[in-house]
Amino acid sequence: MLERRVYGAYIVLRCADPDGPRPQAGQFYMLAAGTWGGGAGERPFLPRAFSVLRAGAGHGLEFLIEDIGPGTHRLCELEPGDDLLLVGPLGVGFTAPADGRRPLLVGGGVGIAPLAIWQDELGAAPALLGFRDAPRAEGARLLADPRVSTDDGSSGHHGLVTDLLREELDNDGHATVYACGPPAMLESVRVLCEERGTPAQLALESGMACGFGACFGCVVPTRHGYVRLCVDGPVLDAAELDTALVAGAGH
Amino acid sequence: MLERRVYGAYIVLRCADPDGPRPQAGQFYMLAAGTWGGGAGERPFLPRAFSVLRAGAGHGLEFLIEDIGPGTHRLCELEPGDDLLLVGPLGVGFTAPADGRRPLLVGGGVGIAPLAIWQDELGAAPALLGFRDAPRAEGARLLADPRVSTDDGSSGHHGLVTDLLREELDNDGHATVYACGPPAMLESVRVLCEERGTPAQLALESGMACGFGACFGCVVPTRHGYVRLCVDGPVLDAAELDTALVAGAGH
Amino acid sequence: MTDLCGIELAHPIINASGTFDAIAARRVFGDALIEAFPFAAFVSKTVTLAPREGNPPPRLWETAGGLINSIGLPNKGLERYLAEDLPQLATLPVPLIVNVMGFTAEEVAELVSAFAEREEVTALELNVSCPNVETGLVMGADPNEVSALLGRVRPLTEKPLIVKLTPNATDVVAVARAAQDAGASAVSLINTIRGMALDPVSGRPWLGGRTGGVSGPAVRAVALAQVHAVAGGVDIPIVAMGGVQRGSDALDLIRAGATAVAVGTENFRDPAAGARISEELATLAANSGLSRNHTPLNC
Amino acid sequence: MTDLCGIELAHPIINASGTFDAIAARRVFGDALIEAFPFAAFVSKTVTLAPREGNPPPRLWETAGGLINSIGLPNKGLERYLAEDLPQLATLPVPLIVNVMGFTAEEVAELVSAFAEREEVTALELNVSCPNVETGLVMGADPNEVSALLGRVRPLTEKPLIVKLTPNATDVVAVARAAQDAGASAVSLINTIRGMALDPVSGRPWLGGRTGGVSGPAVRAVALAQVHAVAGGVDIPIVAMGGVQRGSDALDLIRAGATAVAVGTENFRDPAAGARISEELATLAANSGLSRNHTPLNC
Ligand SMILES: Cc1cc2nc3c(=O)[nH]c(=O)nc-3n(C[C@H](O)[C@H](O)[C@H](O)COP(=O)(O)OP(=O)(O)OC[C@H]3O[C@@H](n4cnc5c(N)ncnc54)[C@H](O)[C@@H]3O)c2cc1C
Ligand SMILES: Cc1cc2nc3c(=O)[nH]c(=O)nc-3n(C[C@H](O)[C@H](O)[C@H](O)COP(=O)(O)OP(=O)(O)OC[C@H]3O[C@@H](n4cnc5c(N)ncnc54)[C@H](O)[C@@H]3O)c2cc1C
Ligand SMILES: Cc1cc2nc3c(=O)[nH]c(=O)nc-3n(C[C@H](O)[C@H](O)[C@H](O)COP(=O)(O)O)c2cc1C
Ligand SMILES: Cc1cc2nc3c(=O)[nH]c(=O)nc-3n(C[C@H](O)[C@H](O)[C@H](O)COP(=O)(O)O)c2cc1C
Ligand code: FES
Ligand code: FES
Repeated sequence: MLERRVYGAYIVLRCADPDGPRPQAGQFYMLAAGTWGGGAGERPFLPRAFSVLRAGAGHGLEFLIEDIGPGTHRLCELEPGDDLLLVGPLGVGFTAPADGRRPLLVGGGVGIAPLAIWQDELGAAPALLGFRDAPRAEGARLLADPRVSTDDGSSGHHGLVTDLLREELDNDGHATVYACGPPAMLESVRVLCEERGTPAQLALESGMACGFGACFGCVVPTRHGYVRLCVDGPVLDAAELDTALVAGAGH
Repeated sequence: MLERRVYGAYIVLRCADPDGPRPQAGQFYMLAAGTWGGGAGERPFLPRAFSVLRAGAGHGLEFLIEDIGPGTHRLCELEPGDDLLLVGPLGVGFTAPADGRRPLLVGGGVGIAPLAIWQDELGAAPALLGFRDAPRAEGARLLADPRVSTDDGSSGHHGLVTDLLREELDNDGHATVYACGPPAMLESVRVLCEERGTPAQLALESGMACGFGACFGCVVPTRHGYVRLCVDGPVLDAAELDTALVAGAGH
Repeated sequence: MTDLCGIELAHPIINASGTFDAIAARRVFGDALIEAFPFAAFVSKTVTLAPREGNPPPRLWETAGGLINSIGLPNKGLERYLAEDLPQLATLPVPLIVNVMGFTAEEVAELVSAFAEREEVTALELNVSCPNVETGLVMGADPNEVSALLGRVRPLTEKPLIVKLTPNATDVVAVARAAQDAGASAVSLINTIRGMALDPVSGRPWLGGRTGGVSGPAVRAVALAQVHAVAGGVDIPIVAMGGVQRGSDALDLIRAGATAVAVGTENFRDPAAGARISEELATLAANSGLSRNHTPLNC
Repeated sequence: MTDLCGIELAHPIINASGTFDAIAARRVFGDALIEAFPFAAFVSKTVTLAPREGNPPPRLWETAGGLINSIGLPNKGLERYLAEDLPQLATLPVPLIVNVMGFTAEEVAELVSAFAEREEVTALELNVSCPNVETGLVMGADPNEVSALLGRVRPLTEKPLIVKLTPNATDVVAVARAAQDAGASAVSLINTIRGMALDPVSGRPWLGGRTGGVSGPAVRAVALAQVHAVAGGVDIPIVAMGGVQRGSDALDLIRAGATAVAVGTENFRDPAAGARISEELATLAANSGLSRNHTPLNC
């Protein structure tokens, strides 16, 4: 672990991965601290999945973490110099827009993480970011000129990020939407895009034990049955989904 | 946790216990770090027993720790400011010599800990301390003018601390021996003293889960059956023992 | 107020047999601990007819999130227990549940009759996790053994009889049902799960008793599954235990169908665990709108 | 070289069924992982006659030092397995052991016959931790069920048949002995222990399958006890598994009587666990003077 930065309610961990391959936007890593276990209920035991926030040659890997339980809590406590075990990059990331569509990034809460590296790769891309409150909205600083909404109106638009998305799509529907966030948000994004025939790539979340296809624990339902989100995702084409509401995901 | 000092192969932890009662020499505490578990084999889980090394009004409590497994390892890693959970003082400590006998302190390895606080309470008392090697012999600095032996001769007398004890008892047998150390050492002390009719108080060790009489796991055999070392010891009168070799104790 | 087959408990948290010695605890922590007693009832360590030294040491092995013990039920035996311990335990501010075990139905009958007469004793817990020396079968693993045992001892007392089930059985629900049908007032589970450890140096069994019983958080998920299954199979109340460390663990067991929850191994890590867990549970129960005499979610 | 009922293993460490997908792992980590394959044999996830979607999510719950899973044996079914997976698995540098399960003896017979013809398959592991839909009994918990099953399928192949025992049984040794007497080439244990978790918010079962199986370090001591007991009751080789994280855990199981040791849940924490553990074991075995074809300490 090289560096720890605080963005309101979130922590950014920067760590070295000298000989690891360069990750693609939307891919993730399984992370565990050198000292794992012994937290609430004698957890965490398994590693935890985190999207890449940023990766630069020589700059190392960055992750954005929200403390919501024993695993994220332990990671948020790490100090520079502490051990961080990582496996990755894993999974399938985002793919570039087709036939001249403009990219539209839609993020909710800690789900903004994969959108930051995707914005880096795309060059400029408008980002619509929704948060619960102002402390979380500080995460918006991680992307270039975002439009922000908060549930409590304490920062930016008072309401849901999908309000902003509807606006944008009404202005110019010739877009490909890239979204990551809580299940409820992803589901409204999916429905919005489906109504308008706008292609969307959704970075989903589900409980994972291994991250590399070994346990079959991370499945999500698609139009052609269950798929392992860790190897066939986490980014899925919205067209493959009847719903983005994954049982057990989110918190 | 207030302070961490290194004595060769040993660590001294000093911690605050503002409203705790003042411990007696030979008593012990059950210790656990704030972050426990997740070490080798997903341990430690239970707290660990440690004799009081020193206790002073306002000075807090000191413990002497040798890193031999997941529990002691975690404790030896603690930094000032880290949480340390303690239960105690527990058990029965040393009692003063009777009929004008002189106290003789005999310690082996990390077993010197309870002798330090006992020497403080007795005022001057000759201390014979045996160690495996020179790095461990640095622990001798914790007592006042000790006679030291090492198994490898790298410091002080080349041989066993019981050689020194035999000498002392031959010079002046009118003594009460206070001993703490590995089972084999305690057993030779017991035999030496028994041969000479010298009273001896032995601070024994056994695996403990609770430290307050709840689990019945810490028993050692005595002349009148098994006793729970945590409540009826850890200091036992040598006269009650057929052997000081406790199954499962030591390492 | 929790009503456990007629036993009035100030809250649902009691201790698991053999994991808290109120007499030793008073010596160590003083009367304060007894006055603010951490449990709503006190369950004794198992009492047998004859005195027992227990198993040779070592008796403990720490495992991942748990403990293996081979204590071997050391106790003074019925006579000295009645003479020496009962008077002291009678001074506790909570109901006393005495846990007894016999190696034959007759032994259990003698124990039950003896405690039936003592009004200091509110209820009896029958530890049936031992082989019947006459049949060779572990009483608690066989429905017929349990029926036969209760047929013999149920008539001997009006006091509640709580049958403590062993998890080392193919069909724990069948055993629980047999206990209910034979007149048990309640069942308690889980006892420890058979486990073993080897001395890293010699490679031989570490424990003096060679094998032992696993307890603690490591068994929590197994306990919850068995309590949930038994709750679906019987109508008598359940005392649930197994790896309870926090109010949320107790709430899970109550939601699965338990009336009371016992804390065992966690007492070793925190002598005040009982009081802490009952407070945590009260807070959670209030928030989760779980009422005192709730009907467990029918899941 | 370890000889497991005729299967030649470069070292004693293999994977536990359903905890490593060699095809997916190659996609993720590349051919390097396959060439330096972490296991001395590859054991497939359970294959059934018909395709199975598996249980609805959520399928995982993390517990103290372990994991509860209710995966529900998703697989392509025999036909597509033979057509799509077997050719790829045949390219692995280690022997292939296919794990199969049926809901009737006839289903198991069909599976065994199908794989009997394929020389890519070195041996079969029979997962009997499921109810026989005809008798309602869990095959692996009942000695008679196991005898009947092997009576039916043993004649169908010369290949080694490894019977995978369930720990959720009163007398695992009796089941193991029944398997041996009916012609099993080896037994493997332990499978997961039945466990459960509740959704902290709703209080309803967390897992889509309602209950699941506990694995990982939390079950290690239980596995060691059962392996030790079974080793005392049968002469056929034992594949031991349950919470193995380190070479020392594998050494314990070998000392208790196992010929080979399978790594399961630890693969999820460390994709290279198999290779690491076999190296640690080799070092320990050298130091502890444990010879390759040792006789387990008679403890
Ligand atoms: C592909 C992917 C990418 C992700 N990227 C990020 C990211 O960039 N930043 C980030 O902060 N998070 C990210 N997450 C989510 C992150 O992995 C989880 O927040 C984390 O695993 C939570 O672990 P925990 O121990 O802190 O909390 P947990 O206690 O594990 O709780 C997390 C949720 O899991 C459930 N849960 C509760 N207890 C248990 C239990 N015992 N076993 C199983 N489930 C339980 C509950 O629904 C709870 O809300 C990502 C997840 C995936 C799958
Ligand atoms: C009254 C008393 C006072 C003590 N005072 C001191 C002191 O002042 N300073 C000090 O350094 N130590 C002291 N000890 C010893 C100390 O408690 C132990 O060294 C400590 O518990 C070791 O824990 P660990 O996790 O580091 O090592 P462990 O891994 O627990 O190993 C310690 C020993 O326990 C056995 N063991 C190994 N694995 C296990 C297991 N899984 N479960 C159970 N046993 C196992 C082995 O014999 C091993 O050598 C005292 C002990 C007692 C009883
Ligand atoms: C050290 C120890 C001693 C025990 N002694 C007894 C006993 O004497 N009688 C009994 O019925 N159960 C005994 N048990 C089992 C517990 O009462 C309880 O059923 C089991 O430990 C599970 O609960 P836990 O995980 O909270 O410890 C003992 C458990 C432990 C750990
Ligand atoms: C996610 C998961 C999936 C499993 N799938 C199977 C399976 O398909 N067939 C089988 O026989 N055992 C299966 N098992 C059981 C393991 O093979 C093994 O018996 C058990 O996990 C104990 O080993 P461990 O503690 O090392 O994981 C599975 C275990 C896990 C954790
Ligand atoms: S997390 Fe194990 S298969 Fe996806
Ligand atoms: S350590 Fe529990 S009784 Fe002594």
